[in-house]
Amino acid sequence: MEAAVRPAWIGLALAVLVAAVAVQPSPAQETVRPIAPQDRLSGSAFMSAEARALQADDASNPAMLWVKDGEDIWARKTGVAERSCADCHGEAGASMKGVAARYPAFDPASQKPVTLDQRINICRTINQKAEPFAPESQPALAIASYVGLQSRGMPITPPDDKRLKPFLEAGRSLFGLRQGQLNLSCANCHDALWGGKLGGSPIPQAHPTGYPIYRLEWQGIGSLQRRLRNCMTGVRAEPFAPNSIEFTEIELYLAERAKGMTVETPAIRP
Amino acid sequence: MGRALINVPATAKAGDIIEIKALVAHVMETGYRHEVDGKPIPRDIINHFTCAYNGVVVFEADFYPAIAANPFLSFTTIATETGVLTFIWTDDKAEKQVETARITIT
Amino acid sequence: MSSASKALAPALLLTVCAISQVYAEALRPFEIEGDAIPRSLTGAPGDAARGAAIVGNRQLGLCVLCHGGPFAEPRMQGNLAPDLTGVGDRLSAGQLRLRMVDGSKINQDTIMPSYYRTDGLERVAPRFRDRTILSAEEIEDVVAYLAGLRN
Amino acid sequence: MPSPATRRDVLILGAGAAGSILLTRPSAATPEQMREAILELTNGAPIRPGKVHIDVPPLVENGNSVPITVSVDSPMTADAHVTLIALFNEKNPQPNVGTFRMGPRSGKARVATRIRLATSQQLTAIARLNDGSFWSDKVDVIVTIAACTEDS
Repeated sequence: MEAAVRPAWIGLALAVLVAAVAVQPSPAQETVRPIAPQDRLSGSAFMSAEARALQADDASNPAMLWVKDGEDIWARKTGVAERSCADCHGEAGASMKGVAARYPAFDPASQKPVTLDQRINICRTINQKAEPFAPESQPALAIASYVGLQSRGMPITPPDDKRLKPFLEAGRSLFGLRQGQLNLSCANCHDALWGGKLGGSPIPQAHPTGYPIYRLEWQGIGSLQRRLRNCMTGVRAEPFAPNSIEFTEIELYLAERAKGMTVETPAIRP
Repeated sequence: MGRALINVPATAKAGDIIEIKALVAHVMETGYRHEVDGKPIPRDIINHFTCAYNGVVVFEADFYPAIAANPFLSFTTIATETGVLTFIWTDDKAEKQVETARITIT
Repeated sequence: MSSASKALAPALLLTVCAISQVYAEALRPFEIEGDAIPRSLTGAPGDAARGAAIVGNRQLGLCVLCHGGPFAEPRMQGNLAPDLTGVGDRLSAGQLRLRMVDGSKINQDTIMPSYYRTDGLERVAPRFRDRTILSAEEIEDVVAYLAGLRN
Repeated sequence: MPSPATRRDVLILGAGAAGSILLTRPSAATPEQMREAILELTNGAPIRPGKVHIDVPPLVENGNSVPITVSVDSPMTADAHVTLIALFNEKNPQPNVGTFRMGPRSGKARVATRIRLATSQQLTAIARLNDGSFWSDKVDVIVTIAACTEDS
């Protein structure tokens, strides 16, 4: 991007022969202005009418295949405890209503925020005495889709929990941190340039309204962390580890940023 | 094979044209892709689909690798009598997935 | 569910070889004068035809992800950065060179990656660490091509 | 074949399938191969333009899953109906996309599915009627490439 030359800088540069090794700008923690609440748009607003139609019709939305698997997992007894999700939580339609809209949430045991996926695994480990689901595994995505569906149409409601505050702020910083060989932050694209075209594709605002999503690119369903990993590898950064605290912090900030927006799970995205 | 989702109206009047939607979980591996080490990934697609209405085939499809993963079909049939619609997907390994849906004629 | 979704764990450990080459060579010294690097990084002029190919390659030059211009497939060009049509009328070779080498020298808030810089970057993926986006030769090729884009 | 990523020279991506996958540019079908595949269906009978209608977005954001509906003007009676609709493409690795058989019990000559398009290209749909005649429609589709693909 070209920009106006700064006169003061020119004078300095003229005087100095700069060797490449001396070129040393500090990594920028940018102050890109966040999107005003009334200007926020779901990723579905940026996709084609066909993709929106696919999301709107449960009979043709392929993500519903995972939701149905999740429904089975909910009812199936498992683990040493021989207990199903339903044995404790009853009807998901009642007990899980609004739950996905409130994650990540603070976990008192670990004194850290946990994502919904992590919460499900904590439940499996402690209450069902079963092995946790592997990140991005079919059952992990299936149960997350099923639980997520129970919040469809509800507003994203991050918990008002003081203990989350430092993690939320860390997530905000990460969102603004320029990363990777291409030296771009999340905010560079998704706060400052949303609606613009990157290689012909519109840049959405990056609101986590529909996860897990069925991405046409993936030809399958995937988690928010998988999508974040895509972005990080896209700017040639080293992605955070699955279930790392950094990813949870970013998820926390994204939830706060999307507060009040409507849950669409399971969404379709290109 | 995978899970299937069938959408058929539970009831219809005789003579109604009803829309049927059928979605099945399948990777639809094309046979044109390779692992990083160059090893080809063998083709694994659903190659055939039939829909029978009380035993009579009313719709049939041949799929090629250009059909998207998790194949979707929407087609129509005339509601004639109360009974069962049977859906059969057959893949390259000759495995069959069979699903049924009841329809009541009012 | 099909095998499509069973084995994603290995998919998370992907490596990429979309880039034709990566460069770990030592950076060549260069001189900034004003808002330009007047002299070729290699000491030789670049090849405009090769430069055109680099600009048009979404994985190598990356240019068309953000810039439009007189390139193939207009529908797949970005619009996040100035259109490069006729850029040779507006900027000299030296100005183009500095904007490619390290545009942050001109505007520290620019979103344009620095194509010939390896320091001051965060969390660079291991296979790109200490490597520039393009080699000195490739930058000269692109400069030669862009400088020739006249209205 | 299926991914628009095959437009690139060499690229690795997860593609939602198992493990790391190398996508190289496979040899694409050609318009000539498409003509041969159509000839196989028609056995040389003439194909007339008309009656058939392809409904597909002219510009698709991802070639992995392109919704398409093919319908044919036909009363779908015992005397006059469509027996088959076949869909062809000219630039995927093979020219056939899908073949759909129907009859008077279908009520309507209409089928919808989702297909893969390796690149921008022309699609041809051919309908065979019970009187042995063939009718067709053609449509051009532009496939854009997602900028942020898995690990690209």
